Amino acid sequence: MTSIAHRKRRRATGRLPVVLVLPAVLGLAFLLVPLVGLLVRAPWGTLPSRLFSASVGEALRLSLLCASLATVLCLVLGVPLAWLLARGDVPGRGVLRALVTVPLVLPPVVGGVALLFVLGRRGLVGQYLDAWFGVSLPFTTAGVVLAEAFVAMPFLVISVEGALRAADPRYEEAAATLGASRWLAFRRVTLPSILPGVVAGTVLCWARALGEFGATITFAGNFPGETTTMPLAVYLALETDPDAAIVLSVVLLLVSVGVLAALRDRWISGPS
Amino acid sequence: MTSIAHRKRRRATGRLPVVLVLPAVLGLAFLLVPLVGLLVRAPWGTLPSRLFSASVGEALRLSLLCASLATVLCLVLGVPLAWLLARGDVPGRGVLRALVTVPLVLPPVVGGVALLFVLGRRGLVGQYLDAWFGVSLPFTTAGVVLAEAFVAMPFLVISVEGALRAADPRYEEAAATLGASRWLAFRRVTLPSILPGVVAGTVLCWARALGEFGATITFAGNFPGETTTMPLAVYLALETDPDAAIVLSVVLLLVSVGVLAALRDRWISGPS
Amino acid sequence: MTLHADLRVARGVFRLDAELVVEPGEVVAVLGPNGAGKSTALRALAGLLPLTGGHIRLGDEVWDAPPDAFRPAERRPIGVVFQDYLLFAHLSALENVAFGLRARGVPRAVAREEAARWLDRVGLAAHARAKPRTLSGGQAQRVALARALATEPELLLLDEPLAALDAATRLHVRAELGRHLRDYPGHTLLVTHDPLDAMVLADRLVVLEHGEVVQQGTPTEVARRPRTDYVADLVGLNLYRGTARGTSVALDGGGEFTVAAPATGPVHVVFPPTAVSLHPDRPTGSPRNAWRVTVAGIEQHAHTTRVRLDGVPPVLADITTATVADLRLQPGAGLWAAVKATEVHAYPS
Amino acid sequence: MTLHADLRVARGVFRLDAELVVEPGEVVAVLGPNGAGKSTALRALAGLLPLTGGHIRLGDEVWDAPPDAFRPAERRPIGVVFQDYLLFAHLSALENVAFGLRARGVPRAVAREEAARWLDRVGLAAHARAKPRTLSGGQAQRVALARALATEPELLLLDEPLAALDAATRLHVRAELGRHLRDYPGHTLLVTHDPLDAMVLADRLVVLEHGEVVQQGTPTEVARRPRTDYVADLVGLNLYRGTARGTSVALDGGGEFTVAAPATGPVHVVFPPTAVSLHPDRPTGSPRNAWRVTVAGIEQHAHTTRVRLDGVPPVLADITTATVADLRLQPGAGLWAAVKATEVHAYPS
Amino acid sequence: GAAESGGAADTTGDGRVTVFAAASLTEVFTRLGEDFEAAHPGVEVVFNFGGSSALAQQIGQGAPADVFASASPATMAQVVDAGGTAAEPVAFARNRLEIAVPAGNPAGITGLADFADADAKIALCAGQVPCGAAAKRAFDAAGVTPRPDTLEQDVKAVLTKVRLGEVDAALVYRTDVRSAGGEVEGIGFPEADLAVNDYPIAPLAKAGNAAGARAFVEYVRSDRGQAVLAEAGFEAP
Ligand SMILES: Nc1ncnc2c1ncn2[C@@H]1O[C@H](COP(=O)(O)OP(=O)(O)OP(=O)(O)O)[C@@H](O)[C@H]1O
Ligand SMILES: Nc1ncnc2c1ncn2[C@@H]1O[C@H](COP(=O)(O)OP(=O)(O)OP(=O)(O)O)[C@@H](O)[C@H]1O
Ligand SMILES: [Mg+2]
Ligand SMILES: [Mg+2]
Repeated sequence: MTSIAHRKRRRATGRLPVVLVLPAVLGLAFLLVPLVGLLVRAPWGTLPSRLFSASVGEALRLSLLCASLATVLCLVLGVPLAWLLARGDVPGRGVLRALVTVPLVLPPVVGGVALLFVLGRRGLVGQYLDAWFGVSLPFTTAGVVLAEAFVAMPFLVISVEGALRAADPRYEEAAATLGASRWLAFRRVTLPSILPGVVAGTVLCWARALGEFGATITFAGNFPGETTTMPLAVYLALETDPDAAIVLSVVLLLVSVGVLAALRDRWISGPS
Repeated sequence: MTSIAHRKRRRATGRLPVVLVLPAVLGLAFLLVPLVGLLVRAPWGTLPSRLFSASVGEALRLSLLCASLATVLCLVLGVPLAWLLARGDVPGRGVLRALVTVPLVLPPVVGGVALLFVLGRRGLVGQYLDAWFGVSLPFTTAGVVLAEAFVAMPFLVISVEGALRAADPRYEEAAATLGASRWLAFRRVTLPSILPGVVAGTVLCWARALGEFGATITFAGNFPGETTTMPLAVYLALETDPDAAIVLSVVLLLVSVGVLAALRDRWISGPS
Repeated sequence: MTLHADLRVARGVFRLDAELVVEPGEVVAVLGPNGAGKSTALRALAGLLPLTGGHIRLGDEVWDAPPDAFRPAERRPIGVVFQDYLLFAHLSALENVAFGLRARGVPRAVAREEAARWLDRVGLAAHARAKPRTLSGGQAQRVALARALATEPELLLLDEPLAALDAATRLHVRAELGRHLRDYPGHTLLVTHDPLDAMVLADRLVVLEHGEVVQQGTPTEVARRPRTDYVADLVGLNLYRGTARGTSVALDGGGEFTVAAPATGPVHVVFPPTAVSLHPDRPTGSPRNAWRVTVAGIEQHAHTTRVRLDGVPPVLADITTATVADLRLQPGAGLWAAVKATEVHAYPS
Repeated sequence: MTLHADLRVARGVFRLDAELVVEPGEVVAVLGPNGAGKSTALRALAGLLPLTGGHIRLGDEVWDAPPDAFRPAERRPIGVVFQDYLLFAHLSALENVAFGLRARGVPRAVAREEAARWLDRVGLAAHARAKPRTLSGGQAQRVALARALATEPELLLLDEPLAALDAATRLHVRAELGRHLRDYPGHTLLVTHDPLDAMVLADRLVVLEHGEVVQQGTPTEVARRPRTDYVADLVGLNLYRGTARGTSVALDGGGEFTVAAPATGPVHVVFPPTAVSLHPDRPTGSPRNAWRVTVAGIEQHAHTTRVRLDGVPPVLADITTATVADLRLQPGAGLWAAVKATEVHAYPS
Repeated sequence: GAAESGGAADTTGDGRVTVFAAASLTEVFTRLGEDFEAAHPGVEVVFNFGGSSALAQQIGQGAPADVFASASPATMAQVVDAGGTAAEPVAFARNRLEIAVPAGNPAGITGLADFADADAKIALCAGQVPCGAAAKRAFDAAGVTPRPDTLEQDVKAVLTKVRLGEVDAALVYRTDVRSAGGEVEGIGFPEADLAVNDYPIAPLAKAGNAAGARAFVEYVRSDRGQAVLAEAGFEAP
């Protein structure tokens, strides 16, 4: 314990290169000063009353729930996809890899429209879902999860794929010689070694899902308690009461920053 | 050459684990089927005429330019920031790291408002920029670049930081024993070894910047040839002519997928 | 179930073209200079480098036969010690060793118990819970060895498994490994730069140079008739099996040796040909071991002359060319061979 | 500019507490069993592991003196060969070797030329453009050695730099390294498990066990008066400097040896104490080297007796206890020592 | 009275009316919905507020909507063309443009003519959205060629820029000026009569609750409904 603390202190005395620190600090400022602007302009006086309204709580709860569910969905589908793109011998990998970025580039509203085309009641797939199973996804909480997952999954896939490519494949080989199937090797050897990359991807994915607006409102609509997540609430608030919109955004921020700060280091370092 | 081709063929015969391939294919389908929906519904007949209008070309050019400039800005500021977060002995790193995700969670329109608070004509910083240098960022192409960079930078920072954390720090130590300053070691040893992570982050960043809408229109406004990027054009087209919006989106997609497919593998493998 | 391998692989400009046959229970040592293709051969056998020609067969199972058959590494019953260990960084030493057993479906508790036993055998019981990064080089290598042995595979591929060990530990681990390999029904390939490892542990030597087999045979054969100076230098050892009782060892083939360190039970007795001195008459003085021999053959190598001597036991002696002249050596001549007891090493076999 | 180091570091439960002094131009070999703390000591000296106590000073420059002073690795004039090489995977062998020079501001072309020269010295000119992953184990280790040497640092830290080399290459690289170190004005610390490396290359030995220095001194001193059986086993070598002319070597301290392999110029002459036989009278037969000695001391070790003998040259002999009785050895007794020429190795020094 | 509302409840099936309404109607429709629910016990009004065109898309894709209230006749026309409405749309409100300037009118804007001034920062709605189309009519009538710095995607975005002082003048709806309180000053102009925008409403063909849909449309057009709309600054059609 003492030795680690000691080491930290000593290391800090090493000069950090200005050529790295200067842009880093600039970058940090660039990301954080607008936040400061927001905080400065936020109507602090009326904040508590606005905050503790039932609809804000509901929207916040829904946001966290949907973003987390969407992240789980993305992890379940996206990590294997990243693995396939990084390690599998798939023909046309380069194009596939680029195609995976599609939902990133697509303006989210158009993404929502595309989802409607496919999963809407009259969509390519949705009409059968409706006819055969009576399942209709748009305008439901499940729809929110789907829309968020659609928009956020590329972040996970691309981060994890990048991490996989940087990982040394010889450890997987070593696992194979020990009789581990590719799945076991992936689970027990590869995944732990790229954990930081997976965590980074998960953070991006969750945050993107949490902030998702365009695809959600288009595909899932805006029904309070069912599909009105915080960003949608912010959007409506902007229409009527811009101050309230800022307050809602700040709430969203604080909650997400809190969640991330609490979870992330624990995740990465893992149980010792 | 032949040996590599041969090897590929042989490897492909190894069984891929179903438990990975199945979700991977599902994930791929989830991301691509909506695209198919879009393509199926696109008004192919009128496409060429819509496509070759001057304004589409202008918007596309502006989009690519601004997204690329924003990505460069993100790389210059974001990579050092990632390094600081991953390797620097900064107090409160956990919170800083979470704060960096703020622009991710912030609904983009609010992000744009926050930028206006800071860099607008009457903003915290902007009023001095205006008074002292006569520089006004809103409603300019530079404003578009800034807005896109603000929204896209977290993607880069978090991906690169994840890659840095997964990288083996002993190689940096080896570089240090050879007399390399931390900057040199970073540039010549660390960066090349995390290149896949940086590329992944860059791709995310560029794609996000390319698709960015809310912050851009809020901070930089919408003026053809100056600040109207493709997503803005798409959004406005949605108002009057949804078919045109789909065509524009498809154009944006094809161009970005083309650019990424062409660049990415070259980037990662690098000159042999 | 014999292992037949005709390994043809290309790596960059390097070409490996080597034939290997390993019988069940046999230990084959692969020797050769840096870059000779030893690790490449092991990778091919492990299924980490598909052949471009030739084949690998264990009994009637085809492991690799381009262009059709290829069995991936995880479906070959192998155990590999990699030259750079490749321990899993996030798993403890114990978990590393237990990994192979777990992958083969052994229940967690059993696997961990077995792994603990293996760690104990390589002298690392105290480091079972350490992560690989906190192990010293020699400790890490022993974990790698234990990991490969723990699954009791049909084919063991050991790439310089003792290179990082200190002298005392090496002795201990070599003996432990030797004990294990003696009763082991599988096939073993052992890459090493240490002729002693090879002579003590292996039933047969294969010498690779530039990707090709330049000589192979039992240690005694190779030592008796080295094809090149390189091989002569490398495998210059007299090696016998015998049974020790205190400082005296009765050889299986007849004859007896006095050794410095007392031992009991079956042992290998080893000393280099350079340790053998030749005398026209029974020598006086410190050498404890002296016996009558007759010259069976004389071979001139770069700077020394290797003399094959018949007797009980037969023995090789390296002497200078001047001595050959002095003693007027010629086939059939009778002499006394002498070896100091302190030069004779007995390793439990 | 002497290097004074009092290394106190904790790593987990392991504690290193060792004092080291290295004079300019001196080569100190650090010996010790696995996990003794050799690599830990090197890391501390390199600035990769800050001390928790003690200090490191080179001349009057303070490198580490907790809690105040700490000079990071990149500002210490050092060269390190890591036990696991740590070659930069994306750079070619040549670029790896040139890295240190480039970091010190040497122009690109000059650095590459110098690097090429170093690669040539370690016998890897043909692999200059290879990426580390395509190098064999022994080749990679030589690149690591060349990389550390190329910057001509004031403190060289070599962690088992020859462990992965085959016998012939080892001989060549050891000679090359020896040549380099002889004229080298800096300080060198060499970790090794091979006593021969230590005896041939080092001016002084430091033996570490459990993180503490158990013995140190010149190779001859340590070999003459080993404090423990471990040390006795480890450093049991007779070592002389001399000048070779053909197969005859005139020792600097008087005396002469016949060797098998002809050489010219300054050499180290090495043979183990076990190779020395003792005779009441001048021996006949193959041993080429025989000279008069008197017993200076007798030390009993585990299974052998080490006899210190005065004469020209003085020599150590390991013999069995039975022989001691037979020859009725006691201090002051006169004897003949004999060593076969083929047992005597001469290494260019 | 009670009987009337009971009858309404009977005809509204499951008692739930889903209204897709333009985002600019959020505040006023929320109030109207509460009033409607009070007047029709057992009926629940559910709103989906969003951009008019997005709502039209959703309706086209089979969204479960009973009523569509659009901010522009053009988007309503898309739904009508696709056969999505159950009855002819009717205009229930109209909105009139005003010049909006930041509090204190720092650039001294007085009329539409100032919009041709290159030095003034001007924000307008894009031509594709209703307020942009209305603005174009106003400028055409005034014979002024505006020199805008930005063509915003909706009127709220324009308003934001005025509030923050990013622009010196803009054309927005009167309702918007009113909702911004003291931060924005409105300046009327004579051509505003031409620059009005109608809000159409219609029950939908696929409505699950056709009776409820009709009842809600009626309610919006009733005196009570019109009063609420007028209070928010809308004009009667
Ligand atoms: N991936 C590769 N691409 C190209 N060449 C390679 C590759 N791997 C190894 N080689 C070359 O093949 C030759 C044989 O390498 P290998 O590792 O089999 O040698 P080795 O016998 O194990 O040597 P060592 O004793 O040094 O470990 C070497 O010359 C090496 O440079
Ligand atoms: N990071 C670490 N954390 C905890 N313990 C460590 C760490 N690194 C090394 N150790 C322990 O410190 C001891 C000394 O390790 P060190 O690597 O210095 O040994 P060494 O003398 O170099 O051995 P070898 O000859 O095997 O290389 C070992 O017992 C090792 O397990
Ligand atoms: Mg090898
Ligand atoms: Mg070590």
